[in-house]
Amino acid sequence: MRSIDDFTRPREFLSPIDDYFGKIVRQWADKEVIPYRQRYDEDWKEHRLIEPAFDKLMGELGLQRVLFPEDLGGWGLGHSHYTASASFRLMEEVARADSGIAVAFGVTFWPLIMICNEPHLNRRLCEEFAPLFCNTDKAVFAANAMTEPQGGADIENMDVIKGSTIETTAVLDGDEWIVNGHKLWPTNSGGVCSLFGVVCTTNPGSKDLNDFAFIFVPADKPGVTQGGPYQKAGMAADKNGDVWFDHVRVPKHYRACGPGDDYKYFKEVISFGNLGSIAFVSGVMLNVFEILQDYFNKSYFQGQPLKEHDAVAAVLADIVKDVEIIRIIGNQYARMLDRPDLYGFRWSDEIVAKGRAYKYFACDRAVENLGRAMNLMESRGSDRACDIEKHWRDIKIVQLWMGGKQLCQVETARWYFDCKTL
Amino acid sequence: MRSIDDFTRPREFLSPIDDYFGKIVRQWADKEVIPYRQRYDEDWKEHRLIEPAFDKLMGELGLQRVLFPEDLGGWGLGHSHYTASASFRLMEEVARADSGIAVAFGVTFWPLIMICNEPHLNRRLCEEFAPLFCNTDKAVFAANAMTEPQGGADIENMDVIKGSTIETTAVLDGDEWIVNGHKLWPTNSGGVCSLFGVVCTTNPGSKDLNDFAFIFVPADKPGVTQGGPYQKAGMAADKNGDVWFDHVRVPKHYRACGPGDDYKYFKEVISFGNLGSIAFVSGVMLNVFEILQDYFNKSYFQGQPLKEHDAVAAVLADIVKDVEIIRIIGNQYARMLDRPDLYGFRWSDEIVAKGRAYKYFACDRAVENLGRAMNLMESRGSDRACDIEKHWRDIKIVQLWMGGKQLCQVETARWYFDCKTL
Amino acid sequence: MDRFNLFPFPNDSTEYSDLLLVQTLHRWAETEVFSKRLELREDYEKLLMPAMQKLFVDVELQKMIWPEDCGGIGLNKREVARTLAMALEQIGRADCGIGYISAVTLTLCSSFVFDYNFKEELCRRSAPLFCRADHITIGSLVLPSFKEGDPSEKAPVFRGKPLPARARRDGDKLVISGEKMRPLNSGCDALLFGVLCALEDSDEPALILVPGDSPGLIRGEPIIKTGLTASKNTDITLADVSVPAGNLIFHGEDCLRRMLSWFYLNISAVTVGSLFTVFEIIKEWGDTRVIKGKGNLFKENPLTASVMAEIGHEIMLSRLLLYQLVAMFSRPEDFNHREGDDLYVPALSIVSHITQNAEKTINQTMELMGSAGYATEWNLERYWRDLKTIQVHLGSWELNKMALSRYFYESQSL
Amino acid sequence: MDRFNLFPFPNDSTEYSDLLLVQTLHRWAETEVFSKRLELREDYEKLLMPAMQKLFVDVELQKMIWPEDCGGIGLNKREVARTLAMALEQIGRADCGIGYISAVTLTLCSSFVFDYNFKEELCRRSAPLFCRADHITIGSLVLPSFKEGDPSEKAPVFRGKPLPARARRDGDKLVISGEKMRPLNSGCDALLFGVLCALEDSDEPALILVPGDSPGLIRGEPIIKTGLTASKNTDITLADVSVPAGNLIFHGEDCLRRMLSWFYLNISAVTVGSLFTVFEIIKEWGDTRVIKGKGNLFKENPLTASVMAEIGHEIMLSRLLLYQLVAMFSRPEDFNHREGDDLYVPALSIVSHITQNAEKTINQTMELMGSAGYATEWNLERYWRDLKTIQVHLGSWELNKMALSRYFYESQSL
Repeated sequence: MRSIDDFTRPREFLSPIDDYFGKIVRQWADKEVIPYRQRYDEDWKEHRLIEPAFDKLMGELGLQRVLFPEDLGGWGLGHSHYTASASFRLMEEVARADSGIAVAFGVTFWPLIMICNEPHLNRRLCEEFAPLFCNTDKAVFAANAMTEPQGGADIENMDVIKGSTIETTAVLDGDEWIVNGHKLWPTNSGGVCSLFGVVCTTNPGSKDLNDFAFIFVPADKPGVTQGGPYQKAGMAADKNGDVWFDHVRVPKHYRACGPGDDYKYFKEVISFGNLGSIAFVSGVMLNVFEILQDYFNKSYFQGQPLKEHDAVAAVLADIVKDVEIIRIIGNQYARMLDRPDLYGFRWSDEIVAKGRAYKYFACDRAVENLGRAMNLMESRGSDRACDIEKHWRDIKIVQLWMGGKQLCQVETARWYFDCKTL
Repeated sequence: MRSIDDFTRPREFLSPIDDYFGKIVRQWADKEVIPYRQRYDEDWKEHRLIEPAFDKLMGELGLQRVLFPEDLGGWGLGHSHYTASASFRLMEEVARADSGIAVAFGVTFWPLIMICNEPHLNRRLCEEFAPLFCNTDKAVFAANAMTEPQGGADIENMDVIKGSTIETTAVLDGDEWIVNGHKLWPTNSGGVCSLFGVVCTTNPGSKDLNDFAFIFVPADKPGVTQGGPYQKAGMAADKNGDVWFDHVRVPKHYRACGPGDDYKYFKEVISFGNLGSIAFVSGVMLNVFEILQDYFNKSYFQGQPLKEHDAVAAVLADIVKDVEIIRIIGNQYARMLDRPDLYGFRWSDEIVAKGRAYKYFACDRAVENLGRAMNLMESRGSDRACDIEKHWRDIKIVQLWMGGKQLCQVETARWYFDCKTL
Repeated sequence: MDRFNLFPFPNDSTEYSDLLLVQTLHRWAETEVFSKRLELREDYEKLLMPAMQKLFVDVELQKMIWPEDCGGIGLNKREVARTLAMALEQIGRADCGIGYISAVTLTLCSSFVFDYNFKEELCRRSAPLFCRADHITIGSLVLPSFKEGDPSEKAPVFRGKPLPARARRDGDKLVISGEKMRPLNSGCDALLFGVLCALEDSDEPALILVPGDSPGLIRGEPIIKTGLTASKNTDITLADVSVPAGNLIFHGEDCLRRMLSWFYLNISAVTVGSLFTVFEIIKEWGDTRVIKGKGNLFKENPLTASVMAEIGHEIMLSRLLLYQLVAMFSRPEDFNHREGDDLYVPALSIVSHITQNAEKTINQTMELMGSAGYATEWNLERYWRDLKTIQVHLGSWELNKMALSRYFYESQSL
Repeated sequence: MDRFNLFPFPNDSTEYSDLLLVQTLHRWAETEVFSKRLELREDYEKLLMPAMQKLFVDVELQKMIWPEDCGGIGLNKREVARTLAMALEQIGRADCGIGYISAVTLTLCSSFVFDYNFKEELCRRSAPLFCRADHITIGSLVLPSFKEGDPSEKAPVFRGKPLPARARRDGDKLVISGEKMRPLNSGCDALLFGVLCALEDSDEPALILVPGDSPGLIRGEPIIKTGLTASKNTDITLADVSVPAGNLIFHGEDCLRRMLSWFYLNISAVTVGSLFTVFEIIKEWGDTRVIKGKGNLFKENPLTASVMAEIGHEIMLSRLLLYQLVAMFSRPEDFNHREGDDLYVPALSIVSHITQNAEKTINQTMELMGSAGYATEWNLERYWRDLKTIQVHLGSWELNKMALSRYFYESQSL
């Protein structure tokens, strides 16, 4: 019988840690998450069931440390040549169990990319924040505070908007930034965040890229308020809420990379966001394959396992075909991020645009396939007990975030067709 | 402005001859085909316009020789570690100009795979057939005679049918095979074929894999009759007709690999058929991109180039996104064929099934995208002068051949879900 | 605002009473559902049951299709198709789950109350539960569905799927047994089940009415599912449950097809009605949300407008198809049916189209709304979950298509 | 066999004369088109023109919608929608190109013959061409379409696209000029063109009737296109062509929308009719082809049957939608239209659905038939090319959707 490892990956590319960490995470998934995940939805507010799984993965297994330099207690992934490839595998394995956990885990690295990755490693900030993540066996969460009430994903539509709609401000007062603003929906907010990376402007309304600022704000600073989590269609493990910054003071050097570079490297954050999204989709779809394999072997129609019905088998083929392709594309994109010498900078418009294209492809296919899989399973498709509707709800969220499909289309068209006004 | 070379390829993988031959073929395409292709349809029977393009490509540039060993006048691609990767690029460049030519060109190698590729190189037959292709500056065509009037692609549905429906027979008479049967639709038939690879059985009705035979039949042997070409929706450069074998005698050693091995390595032929199909799709879609880029820059709507209309741009994005993905998948598959050490034998069920999955994905996307592109171009979409309807007609043929979508689905499901009866 | 007028439909046969009913249901939706939803979310006890009580009892939905001489409103003829559709649109608009339960309950009752299979004795005996009760009476159906393991040895198979239960005659009683059957809805609180059984030595399915309080009927623990909170479902087991022989509603495929046709009509209407709410949500979003900086309304951006257009387009077509189906029910003589054809195939075709396009349409709506699409408080995502759940309960498209092939191509073996 | 009965449609208002017409057209299709197709393929001179001559003149199609006192058959009222649909189904079934030309010709005539915009003088003047002629009279339309280069300086723009021609008044004449305009059909042999013009200082489009033999009307070389062989098309140029002022058919968007609504109805019918032939082809294939060895009929394999089912399903739904549109035309008072709404939006919605699904449906049919799908001799691929060509002539879905958004969401700027 086939297993999820039969889906193609580019075998020339696998990172040195791929196999080792893949196995560890898979064990964690099978033991700590999959047996309990059917009860996660009702745990969306309290995280009584979910928190231990986080602690195990991020704290005890230590995976929240991977980006930091080795001498600071990390594993040095940020300056390796396989950051993206290794991340893809990790995210995929986590998402196979629960993409909500995968998001919360992955997003913890999101602001850290700004300071942990070569060539823009910010040693001083690494030193300052590494202990928070490396000296604990509890899960510690970071968040990117981007979206604002007005305009939604406009902030991510960087090429046209150029940060001009950002209403969260940072004003320099001596050696300190004073941050003011209201963000909503960040993954890992809703009360769980320890460290925010805040997208803000030093000059509201400006399209000068030097005014775009990415500033770290520890969540325990006076003036930071996190609202409770919103209730949403899925991904109970990922808490999202409002965050208010009310005259929050942080040291001047908490700005990640400085004028111009904040904007530039924030695009790298977008690229990794798209890579992560594809990994979540891929991981979920691998688990969907496992579920389908089990279900269609056991269910009988006309005296045969349902998988032997040619028309049903054709839908199953459509689904695994897409899993194959999504996985190959995700791994290819990881490689593109890992080899800027061959493919261009991670923050280049090309790499950003291609990531958007792959991401919306993967999400569209997954949403459609999960819908078809549920339909094929008839009334069982809507049972919590079959775990398929869970993935269906979760993956829809992946499709909608980061500006959703339309922003992906616009950025893809802009790069390939040199559009000016989209 | 972007060019077709901006679409992603795995840069670690490019074959040593990739760049050099890619450029040569592109020049050939731009000079010998694209200026004339709008008149190809009416040339479907005579090939007055088409033949010179073939002669140039296959004879003068010598690309019909590539599979044969160097010492026989070939270029040794059959025993290289980049047969598939190099073929993919060649096929893609030819198909960008005309996928009908690409098919005729590619299929010439199809039977030769059985004797030119490692590890089943058949030196004796190579020596015998190499001069036909290598000692001429005219195009010489070979064909795989597979499909029969009854049952269509059943012959390719090898896992279940196991050759039992083949009605073309080969009977050993001393040192000669006597071949009898009626084939239809082979690419490069309709009068142009010089060398047939004939799929036949040594024991009609048998499911014993040893009875499946692949026998070479030079077209000038007594008893071989090629009917005229059929008229079809597109691909005028590819002639298809009926072929009758009436007590045709060929030497015993014209059987490609022998009992069991004929069946086994014929699956490699299928794998290459799927690789070629994806390359044709990829090449066509690259040209579609060029056409769209031109058209949507020049056409105006509401005072702006039409590409600046957000809804139109979204469709353009959908199309280029798929071109990206098809090209990546095709290159990945090429790599899988080139590196059996990493991915398994080219004739393994896994590689065959995955090729089927990628092929039907690529075709489905292309058919849909060409339909959308035509619709977006409104009445110009149906003009011969815009070249888009040509690709639309041609690509539909790629989708339908080799058993079409349903056989691909069935084989994909069979491998992944271990189905027994499909 | 409801979408009564924006999406055209033929209202030439609409009675004044239909319009009154629509108005009543519209009011019911506002006061009992919409106004309380922000606070109560999907609370079964506090929101949904009270709303259903109002609908079934106070608005008298559960009396609608019963004969007047049984205490009903007397709409027990096929012409009620239009009234049903208009009513279920409004109910579905308010809550898919309530719409779904209404649809199934009406379907079950219609199977022995409507003229195509009027069972007078059973009708008289059952009428008080619907026409004289001050509590709600939920009906449910138990139809064939997949179970794990090869069922061929255990249960008779109808059209490839195992029949959920077996029944045998015992004097003037029918004795039914079946294990862990999943009803379409409300396994926990339905008062009547229509159970499709294998009736002794017969290959043809029989529908038998089983009261929810029958001795030997065992209900399991409530299951958790993705939507339709109003339907509290669970598996039920019938351990030699005995019911009067008169509870045999029908025996044979013809009546089953007729009943399913009505079911498909009802579900089509619930789905179209739910889409009206989806439309209202995206309409408001388009009117108020800005994109690419201040002053640029969402509905004025060509890309978002183009997706929004598809949403309206699909809802319009779905409603037109729904009322084409209504016409086929209420005026079959006006259509060019082949002799002997029932409405099963067109009904299956239309309900499949409508429920599949509803999925696509809500998916697109969510895409446009980003986080608001999946946040509970915007209410969109519940329609998404609910409508998908309804859709999967219709059976898989792949297997349903086999029935279409039998019709169009006279396939024999599917 | 045609598919008159397999695909249901409401025929309550069908007149006996409609049925006779259908029979006549059915016979015409058999004798003039189908029986000669294998030999003559798509021969314009030998097959298509003679068949059109029979249809337009002998069967009197070109007289159909003209008033009786002009020598026509008198079907110049909106109730003709049903007759038109039933006739165009049959013509489309025989040949999409002939169906398409019929549809456009009827649309052009209807724009000044039907009651919504009856132009008595023009009608009387033009009637002989259709009602007294023994040759066929093909009408064509020239509507806005894309041209290369920024047109904003050159031509007035209507809804974003350049109007193809300009017209100015000169005494009791209208003088029209426009370069290299692509008509919808038959640029080479149409006898009448309806040209959408910018009429001096006005933003609103005007349709002007231009006889094909007008001095200054220059026809280009025939273009090659993917389908619709019956329509021999080319670009036309109007170099200060002068026509009587009475040739102004209408001025303003309202009438344009009305005319397009009829066009969409006609095209919907042609498309549905063409799909009947597609169905017949796949039906025969399913009945006779074997798969996976002898004895296994194509239609009995669950996978091929499931694709075949979708083909029937989509054709059935398309026909039901077509006749819903027919009802909206012939009995608008029976629909809940908002005041002031015309049928443009539902007609656009329905024709878009039908033509897009036709593409999908034929694509699927071809997939099932492998090489026979693309071989000319099986005749399927010509319907594929033809229907796609018709579809793209309706304008792009992306831009058409802007009209839907204006209707559903009151978008202002699209």
